[in-house]
Amino acid sequence: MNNEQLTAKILSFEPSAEVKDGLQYLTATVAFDKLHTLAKSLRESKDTNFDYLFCLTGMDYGDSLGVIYYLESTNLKHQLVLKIVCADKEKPVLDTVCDIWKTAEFLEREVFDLLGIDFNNHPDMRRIFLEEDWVGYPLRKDYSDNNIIVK
Amino acid sequence: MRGLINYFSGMFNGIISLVKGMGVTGKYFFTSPVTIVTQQYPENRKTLEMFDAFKGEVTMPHNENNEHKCTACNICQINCPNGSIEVVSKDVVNEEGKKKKELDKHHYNIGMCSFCGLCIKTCPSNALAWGQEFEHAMFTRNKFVKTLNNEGSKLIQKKGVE
Amino acid sequence: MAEIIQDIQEQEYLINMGPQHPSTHGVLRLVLSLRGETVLSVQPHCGYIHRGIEKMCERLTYQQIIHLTDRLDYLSAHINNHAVCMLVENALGVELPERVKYIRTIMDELARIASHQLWWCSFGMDLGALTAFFYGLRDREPILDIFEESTGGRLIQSYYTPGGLMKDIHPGFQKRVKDFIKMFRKKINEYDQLLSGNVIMTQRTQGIGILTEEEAISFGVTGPSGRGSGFECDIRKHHPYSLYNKVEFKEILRTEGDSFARYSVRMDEMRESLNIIEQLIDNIPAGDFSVKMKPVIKLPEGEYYQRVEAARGEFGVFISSKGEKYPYRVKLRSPNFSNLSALHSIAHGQKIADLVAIGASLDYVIPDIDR
Amino acid sequence: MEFNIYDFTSFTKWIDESLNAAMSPFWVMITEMAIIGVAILAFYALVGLFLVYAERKVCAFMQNRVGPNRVGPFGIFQTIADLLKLLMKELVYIKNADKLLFNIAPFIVITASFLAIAAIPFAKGLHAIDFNIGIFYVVAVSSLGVIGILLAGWSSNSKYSLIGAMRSGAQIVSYELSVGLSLITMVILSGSMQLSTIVEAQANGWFIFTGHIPAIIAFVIYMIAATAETNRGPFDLAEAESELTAGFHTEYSGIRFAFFFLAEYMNMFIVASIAATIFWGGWMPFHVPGWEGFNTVMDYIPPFIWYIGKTAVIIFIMMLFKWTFPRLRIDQLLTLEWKYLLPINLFNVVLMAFIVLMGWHW
Repeated sequence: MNNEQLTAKILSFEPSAEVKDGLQYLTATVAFDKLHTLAKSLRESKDTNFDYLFCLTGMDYGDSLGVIYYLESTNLKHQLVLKIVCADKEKPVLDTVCDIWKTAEFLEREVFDLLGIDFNNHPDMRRIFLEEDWVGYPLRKDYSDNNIIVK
Repeated sequence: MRGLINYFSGMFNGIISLVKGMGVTGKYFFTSPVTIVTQQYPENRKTLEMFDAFKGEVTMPHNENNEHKCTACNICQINCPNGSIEVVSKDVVNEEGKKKKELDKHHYNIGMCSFCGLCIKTCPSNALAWGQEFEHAMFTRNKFVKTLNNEGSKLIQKKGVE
Repeated sequence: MAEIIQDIQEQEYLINMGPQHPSTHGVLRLVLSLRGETVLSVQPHCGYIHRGIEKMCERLTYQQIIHLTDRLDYLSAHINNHAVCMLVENALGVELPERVKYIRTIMDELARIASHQLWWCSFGMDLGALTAFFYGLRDREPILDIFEESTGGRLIQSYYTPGGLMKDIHPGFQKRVKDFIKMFRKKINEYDQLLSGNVIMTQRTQGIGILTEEEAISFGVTGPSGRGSGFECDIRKHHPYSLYNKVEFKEILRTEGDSFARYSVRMDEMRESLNIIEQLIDNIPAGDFSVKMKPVIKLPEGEYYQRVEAARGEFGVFISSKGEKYPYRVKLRSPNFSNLSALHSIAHGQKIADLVAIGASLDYVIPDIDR
Repeated sequence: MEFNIYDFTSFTKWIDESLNAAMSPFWVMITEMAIIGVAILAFYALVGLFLVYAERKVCAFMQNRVGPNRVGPFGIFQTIADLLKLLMKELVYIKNADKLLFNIAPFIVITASFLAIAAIPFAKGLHAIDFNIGIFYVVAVSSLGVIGILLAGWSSNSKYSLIGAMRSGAQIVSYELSVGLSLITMVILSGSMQLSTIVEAQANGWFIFTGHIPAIIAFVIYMIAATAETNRGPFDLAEAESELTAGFHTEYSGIRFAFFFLAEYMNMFIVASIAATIFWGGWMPFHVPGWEGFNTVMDYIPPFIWYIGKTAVIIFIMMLFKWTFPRLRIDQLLTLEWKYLLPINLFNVVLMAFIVLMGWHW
């Protein structure tokens, strides 16, 4: 499926999505509350069949937090980038996608650990790398650590 | 009946596979003095030669007149990702009365070095090079900080310029 | 009394495997709940050597990042560096000389063989065949010598740099590689004799720790572990980079999905890597070993992603740039992290000894998990 | 008194008589016990140390390594240095461990191997005690060691140790059967349980040659089962270093650990001696009936050398096992015993009995 068809398909799933072509991968930006339904239809539709989530990265955009999903279909061989921006920087919440792609379970825990984005309905939302009592989220831009050796 | 055949053939094949494996170890046991690959490290210290490219430590080669090539330009310090290099320069007034920056001390902290080679690659005057020394263990950390330029060393004066 | 017995029968026996344990290959902690010898659940606890590489990269220039990606999956250091270098080169639109591509591909494959050799060692050791460990290390030594001769490092080389290589290969490189190929083709048959065919080993791995293809895709289990389940995930084949579209090689696939399938995929991959090197080693063209790059690299604003096939699976680098000399955000997609997430689903219901074999067949490297 | 390295009977008799001439029978018994005890203790320590060294060298050579080579020429004093280190190490006490059992366990293990060594004939006339039920005694005594292992695992209040101990229990209970049955096969052939009689009976050909196929099968089974009984690789499930860190002796340190360690090597020595005695004729030289000249040459080699040589070869085979094979899983271990070794063994006993009944064995 080429990018135009894919764009049309995504728009048919979610008319409010903002699809951008011409970058490295086709990029779709949707509102945070539409994430789960769109992801589910992208995974389950026979035409898109995005069954492989190969990267999930949290982002601190400065004034907001977001998550970027890199999706691939293993049989149709097309890729898609899903970009989500959380509504609230103080209390960022997103829906989990780990019921759709199991690998997201660990990846979302990592995002929670390092960026502090909470995922609804996640079965095991704990910190994964840092201690449970760690204060702050290190990958945020405003995080400061007093123990920096190399400046 | 088939079960019985499987039982015995499985046992037989299993035993053959085990004997094969014992053949390999047995072969090495009986040819052992020849096939040993271990290096006798502290004994062979004298004959041990590292490869030319070996990244042992950062050094600053000096020529026989105790001269080096470092112009104290600070590029190595900027490029070092770990902050293991500190270039201390001093201002020297030469005969013509001009102020000139000259290297005073080139501190190199091998304890923080990750041997990426960026200082050597980016040095514009090729003043740094890899050394072959690899026995870096020390009893205290402050011994890791080395001064690369020798005592009283000077910058090589390029011929033909003056 | 009956109550007590029932209570004991229902109780789970919790064991901490790690952080210091011979078969977790580093400081990984697995909390196992057991019933007798049977593993009911596996809970990985990672982070013991989390160094915050992603955060550190935000304060480093693109050349400096290389020395940190070395230290992720240190067994495939070249390949990790390749990803970062390619990302920068593609973003800047730099065309590399053929020589660089040849050398990089050969080095990548050598690193893959070295990594698989070490995996074979530790696989044998985890199963209790200590001799395998020493044979593997013995045969890994020539590769490390090749690396050391050309790059100066044995484990962590920092050899690639955006725009090419740090220095040219040693003149004796080709001869050494050819000698190694000749030697290793013999030794790999010996490996088969010693371990692959061994009845104890096959019984301990065949039909044990099954990961179905669907689960492999869903968990993102890539690399030899994923291909052992029939998941066609070889980036070299499906998204070719460097010279992989010019060389001929097979994507090794097994459909059983058990520990033995993962084992045999890796064994065959070593042979396949030898084939790739053999196709390239005689044809290294003359030319420059790097392109002249600006001393300060600034990526144009945007988001970039580069995938490569590391020894343990798909390695990805995500860099978001704001047009400055430092990246705005770096995300490293490490294969081991995803592979580890499937551990519970593979190992529950198996014996403790099987868990060790499964762990060995997944071949995790802890610094890559923790980053 | 004539001292003869081919026959120690007169030597031991001379000691007995001269002691009897000097003191009362009660004190003679006490003195003889003490002499034998000291002799066995010295022998035990010597053999234990040597075996540890030998194992390290053998496995090093199999793995293309040099092995210990720092202490003394070729590292021969390495094990002594290790022993000194272990003697000086702190004995770590485990919180909430069962102190009494925890302390007793290593002694049980080492005592069991001590007891077994008493019945082994090292040369003609050179054994501590010649039971008429020698084999029975050895089998009974050598299986006592597992009690120590079970106690060690249970008392150290560690989860790894407990799993190791339980594995070891299941293992020894199963493999004891195979050891017993394969020895019974040979007892049927020899018609005696007395070890000296068994050795004498092999003067004209070792049992492994005269016993036809059943003897060979019994030997193979004995080798497998004996390796399993000594808790050595590939049957080292009780220790299972890569699974249970160190299994039943995880919590032991210092000299207590050394006891376990030494007992393991001595058990290996004991099972190898028994195999040598029963299958390969013990101290009996290699004879081919009819080749008089050859037999005479063989007779010149002292029996003690024959005995040590045979034992060494069997120990080498056991080391080859350990350093080649991966470890078995617990269910594979039990499958091997109950589905393969035991039925074959039972069949083998019947076959041997049949051969002996028909008188085909000479």
